[in-house]
Amino acid sequence: MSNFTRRRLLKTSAVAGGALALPTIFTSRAHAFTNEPTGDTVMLGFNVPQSGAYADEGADQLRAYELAVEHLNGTGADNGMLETFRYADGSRTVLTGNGILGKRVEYVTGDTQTNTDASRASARSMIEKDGAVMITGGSSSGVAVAVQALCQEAGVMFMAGLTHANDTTGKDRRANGFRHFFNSYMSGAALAPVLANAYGADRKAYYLTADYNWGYTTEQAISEATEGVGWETVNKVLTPLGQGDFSSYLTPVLGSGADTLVLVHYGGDMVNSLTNAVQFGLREAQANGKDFQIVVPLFSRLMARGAGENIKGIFGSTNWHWSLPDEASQVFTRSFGTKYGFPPSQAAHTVYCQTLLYADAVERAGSFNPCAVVEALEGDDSLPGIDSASNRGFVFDGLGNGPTLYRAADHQCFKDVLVVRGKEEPESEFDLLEVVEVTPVAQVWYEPDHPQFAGGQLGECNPGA
Amino acid sequence: MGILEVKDVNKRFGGLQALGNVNLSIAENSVHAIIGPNGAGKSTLLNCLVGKLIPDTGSVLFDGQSVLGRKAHEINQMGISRVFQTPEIFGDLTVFENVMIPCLAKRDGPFRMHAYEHMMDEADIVAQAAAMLDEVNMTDKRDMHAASLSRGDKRRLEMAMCLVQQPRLLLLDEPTAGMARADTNNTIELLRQIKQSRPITMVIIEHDMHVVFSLAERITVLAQGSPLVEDVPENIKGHPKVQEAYLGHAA
Amino acid sequence: MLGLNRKDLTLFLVVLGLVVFAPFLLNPFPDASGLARFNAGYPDLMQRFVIFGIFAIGFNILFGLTGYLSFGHAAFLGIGSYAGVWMMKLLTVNIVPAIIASTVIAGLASLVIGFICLRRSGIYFSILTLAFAQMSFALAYSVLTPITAGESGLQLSLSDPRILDGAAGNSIPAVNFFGITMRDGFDWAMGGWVFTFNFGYYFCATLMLVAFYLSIRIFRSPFGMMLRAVKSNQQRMNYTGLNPKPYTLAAFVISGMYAGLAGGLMVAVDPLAGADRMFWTASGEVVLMTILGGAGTLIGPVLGAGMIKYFENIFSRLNERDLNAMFDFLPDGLQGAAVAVAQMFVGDGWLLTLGLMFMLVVIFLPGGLVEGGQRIARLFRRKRPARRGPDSDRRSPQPSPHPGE
Amino acid sequence: MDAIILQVLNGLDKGSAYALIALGLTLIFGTLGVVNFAHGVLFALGAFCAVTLQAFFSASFSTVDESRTDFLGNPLKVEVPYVEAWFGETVGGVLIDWSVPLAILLAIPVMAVVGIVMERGLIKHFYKRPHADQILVTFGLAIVLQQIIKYFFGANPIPVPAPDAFRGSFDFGVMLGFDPFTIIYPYWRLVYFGFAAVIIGGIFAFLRFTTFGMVVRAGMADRETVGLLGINIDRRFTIMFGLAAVVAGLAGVMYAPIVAPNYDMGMNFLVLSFVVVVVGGMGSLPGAVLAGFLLGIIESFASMGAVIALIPGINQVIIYLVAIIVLLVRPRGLMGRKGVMED
Repeated sequence: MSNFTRRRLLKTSAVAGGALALPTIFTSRAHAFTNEPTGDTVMLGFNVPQSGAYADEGADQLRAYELAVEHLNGTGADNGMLETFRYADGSRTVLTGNGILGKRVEYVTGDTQTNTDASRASARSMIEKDGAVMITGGSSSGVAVAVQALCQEAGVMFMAGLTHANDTTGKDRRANGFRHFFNSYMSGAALAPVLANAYGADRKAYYLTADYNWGYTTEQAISEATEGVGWETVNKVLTPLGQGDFSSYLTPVLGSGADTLVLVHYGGDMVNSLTNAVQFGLREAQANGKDFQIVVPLFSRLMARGAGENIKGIFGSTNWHWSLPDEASQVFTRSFGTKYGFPPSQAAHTVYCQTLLYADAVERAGSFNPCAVVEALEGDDSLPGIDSASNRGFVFDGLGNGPTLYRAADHQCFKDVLVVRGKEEPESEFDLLEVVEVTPVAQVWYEPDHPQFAGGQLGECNPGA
Repeated sequence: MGILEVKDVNKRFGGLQALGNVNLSIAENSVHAIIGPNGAGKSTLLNCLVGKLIPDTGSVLFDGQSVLGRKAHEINQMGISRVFQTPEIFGDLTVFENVMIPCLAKRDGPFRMHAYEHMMDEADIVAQAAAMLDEVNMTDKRDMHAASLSRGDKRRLEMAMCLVQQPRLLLLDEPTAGMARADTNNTIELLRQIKQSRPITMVIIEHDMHVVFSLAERITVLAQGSPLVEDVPENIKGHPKVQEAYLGHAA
Repeated sequence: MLGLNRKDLTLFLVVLGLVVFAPFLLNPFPDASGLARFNAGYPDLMQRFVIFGIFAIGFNILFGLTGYLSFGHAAFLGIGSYAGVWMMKLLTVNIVPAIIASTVIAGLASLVIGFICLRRSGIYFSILTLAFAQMSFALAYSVLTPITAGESGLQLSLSDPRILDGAAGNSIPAVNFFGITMRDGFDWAMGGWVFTFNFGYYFCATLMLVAFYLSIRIFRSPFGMMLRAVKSNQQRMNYTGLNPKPYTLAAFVISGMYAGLAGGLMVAVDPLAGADRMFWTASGEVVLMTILGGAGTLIGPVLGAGMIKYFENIFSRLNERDLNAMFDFLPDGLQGAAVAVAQMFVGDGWLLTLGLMFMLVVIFLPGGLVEGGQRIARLFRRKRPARRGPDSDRRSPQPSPHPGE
Repeated sequence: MDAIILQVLNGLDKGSAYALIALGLTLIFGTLGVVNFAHGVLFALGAFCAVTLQAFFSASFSTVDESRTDFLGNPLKVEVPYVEAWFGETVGGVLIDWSVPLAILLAIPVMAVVGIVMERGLIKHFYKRPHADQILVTFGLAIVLQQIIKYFFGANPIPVPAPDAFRGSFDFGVMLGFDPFTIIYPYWRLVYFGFAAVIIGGIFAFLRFTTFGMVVRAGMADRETVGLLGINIDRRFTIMFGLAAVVAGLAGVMYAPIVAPNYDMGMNFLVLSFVVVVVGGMGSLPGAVLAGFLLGIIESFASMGAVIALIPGINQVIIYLVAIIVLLVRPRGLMGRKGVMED
């Protein structure tokens, strides 16, 4: 009996045998893996939030996907980061703008609604109906974890989009899934020294944390990292998702003896809590003889726009920013900006990279078989300057962020992490963040069995057949 | 000892004495009317009999058992049925279903699941309901939506729903209110037939003297929450106290 | 036959036919044609049709019969799902214990919640159920994360005990029914069409048929009649010697168990239980399904569930390219305009379509799709004498569809 | 002590928003007998009036600044708002700055029209339909309106700052003799509270002291009788619907600087405001206001760190818990009348 059905092959066979009009029963026994592309095209599934709180991220991701598909198929105005993508030995990517393994790239889109059920329904339809061989996208960790597990069961690849919680490559890691985005631990490790440098090492921090998985892991990561540089944690308060008005959580902050507020919020919650915090005068306040400070661990330009003026001068971390000076980032920004008229967001960047990385891995493996792709993405290189047994994986450069490792042990990506700050004098409506420091990858390195990531097993790759 | 004994019932609403020392004894198988001017406490008394209101003091005994503090459905299960001023029927159900429900209630008590049996398999219940519909001459309307019946038919249906339970006591709350004369006469006729065909006690609360004097065997006149007179109809007609209560002192 | 009268038997056989031949009926367009985007005959969506059909059938037993509008039934769906996944984690990935546990535990939860909520009626009842469901959602999403895995959803993992299954090796075993995995199935290519037959779908479909059959029996039983009596006139019910409370509670628990079964099946075909399925909009969705199809009718909720799931899964996935392909026959300028207009209603605009459609149904077809079907049927039957029993006349402003159309 | 004062302040503020929305809902329900699930979206529409006006004032033409470059290295296009070009930078700047208060002037006619069109076009036909149908059709309408907002404004929240003059906060604690920085409260929130108080007072005065209001109150008590008196109650009800929409809209306009408007903010408020209305008692205006403030304050207290530490998750469920308890103990809410909405 078969597993996921294989539409594309059947279509061609059916057309060929159609004249006989005799029913032919297929099972996918004959195929090595789920949705093996047999025609002249290959189907990818772009599963992004099109409704709900992260719809704007989703829309930006879709733009990047379209751009990536153009570049892969060689139909774009330029070749984007195909020009800059390099392997560890400095050689250029094997991608040539001739599709993937000579097959033209086609795609379907779906709406995750930032909802585990809807995202899985959408992904299943891509796999079962459209014959997608790889699913990518998402703008929240809950969705990433849920869809990653689904892809593992179904035997297709999952290239995670924007997902920052440790769990995605921690306790919920799966063999068929890879993450290009950085994570909570890295945010903490990158931010802590910068914060200590800017605000001193004897700060007392108060945490307002979104009451769900990402909030928990990020709060833990930031508090452990800042405690490592001498900060003290005064209080941690969980806030409901979609709270809107955070006043009742913010007002006790000043009376608590804290002098720093860490807002572990993302999306609309972050916009609202930060706006509220500024309204309540926290940025003008004094505590313990110091200026009161606010920190937002995970920044995104789209959210910075929502927070408007309030973002100015506030530290946070981000995966990538369009103003990075390296060649690859500039190429991508130009390519995206020329097509759409504004610079890409980090969400757009990460999914563009994921698409290219997948295509490259298939090309190197010479097969769409997920197990072969996983092997190609697990590579056998190591990053320079890190002395660790787990420093093995696929190393590449030229996709922004400098030399990058896809670690074989947990399928997490290791690269430099950006610490940013809300820009005081923005020159345009996109120019909201400035990169304060590029934290080298060695500083955000951790072992796969780090307590914040413990409890997960990749398991075996699943080709589905 | 009557089938329904009301003893020293008092009920106050705030400062208003709605019922004051009501004593009433209703003989089994009689037709007893309670009349009185507006605000005399007729409805309050009726509500006390069916458990909707609980008197402040006093007792209400049905066949020797107190009805006070019991829920409406428990009182019905004791053998008391009630006809409302505006017919209360199951408008969304068919006429036949309307009659089946009280049959089932009579047989099975306040709750039984029957979640899987087919309604039409209940042969004895179906026969009972059909016979009842026949008695009130509504067989031809058995599959109609009850809500689409005429006012008179609704009244007959409600009556049928009460009677099919073979109640020992039937309470009628202004059964002809808002009816045209012809309908009123039909209703009187129907009640007469009912009375003749089975042993049943009826308590009628009524404005319309025509109805009262056509049916009642005994009449209680209520005024300002207390029984004024209780007697056979012939004696009530010219009773000076009754005239005073209805017409005021001017009479 | 089966204790059904002829009309009900016909209805049941029609539904049986629809369900058995769904893989054909839902794939009317050849695979290669542009309209293939509108095909719905793939396992996930077919499973959703029948699972949400069960959910809506159960909801209809409460709302359609008693008129009690619960705005919190998704809580039982969620509770069923969590119970199911825990069974798979603790005992075995065979779905039988999971489904039994889902139904039973959701039944217990609905007994408790129903007992409290049914102390009130009308909108007060609705708000009480809503409050309970929102509490369940909030707790499942955050505080109960150790039990529910919160935001990312409870799923199977390699380290689960699975007492009855024994060691599993290095990959999570597939969810199965005595060895047949839910994903099993085969494709049948014929002409330009490819029809997908999936075991998970037929398993859920069988249970939906059972659920549907039970619902017919309940509708036609004295119990069903009592429930309609509750909706019609509680006062008369009381004065007829019946206690409405146990009846409504029984209906509440039955519908809660249907919801639990649906929740169990959801994790049986896709082993992840997320808190999102308990959110109040999910409760609202089943209300929409029931009303859209026709509350109080037997087939309505199934139709409504199919309709909404179709929109949610097919319309939301149409994008600009699909529209361009669809309107290809128009001249260029018109094509652009048509695509621009249509884009408002598909893709991320599918909710707009749903909202509009829903308003139109409530305004013009208060009896739902079933009433629409009846009106069309009447148009064709006009010549014949129309009056046959109570359900021929249903144009009153407050329709109360007779069960069974 | 200071913590308690703070939470009372927060509660009053939250309560103002709840009370305003619940008041509008109750006006509609009490007079028209309609359960309006689209009311939350009316609130959102109000907030987007502020967004629109701000966007309108900021509508710009671009001039090219050769001396600077944009992210692609092309000459930077500088956006100059028309109002600044026409009225000079000062006046134009003030206009943009004050767009939220000015949006009140925009919101009143817009919301009145929206409300009246809604009533005449849709709600009117649902007076005699069951409550379930009313809930459903307005729910459908809410989805449609929300999607339309999203179509024009996107999904991310749009910041709408309060005028500079109200942007800061002041130290309330010092006035009461506490240490500095213990009780800090933003000006705008006080403005909001005052605004809500004025509106609530205005509505009550309107209903109490005008003939129109008297008729409406009579209609709330007994619609049929008032109709029998030959008063055209329908037209008055249309106006009431418009009024309720304006109240919801104004609540939204003024709320925009507190929480950046987002297309689904209406739905978020809807469930809550229904809880508020039901707790207050369907159809009772004072009940709605009382319950609004009460739930606002209770919610604020439940979100104090100490309370959460004691009962984890209490902040998530407190509103619903209170609603359940109130409904079980007082079957018709705090101030509800008998027999309303129990069928």
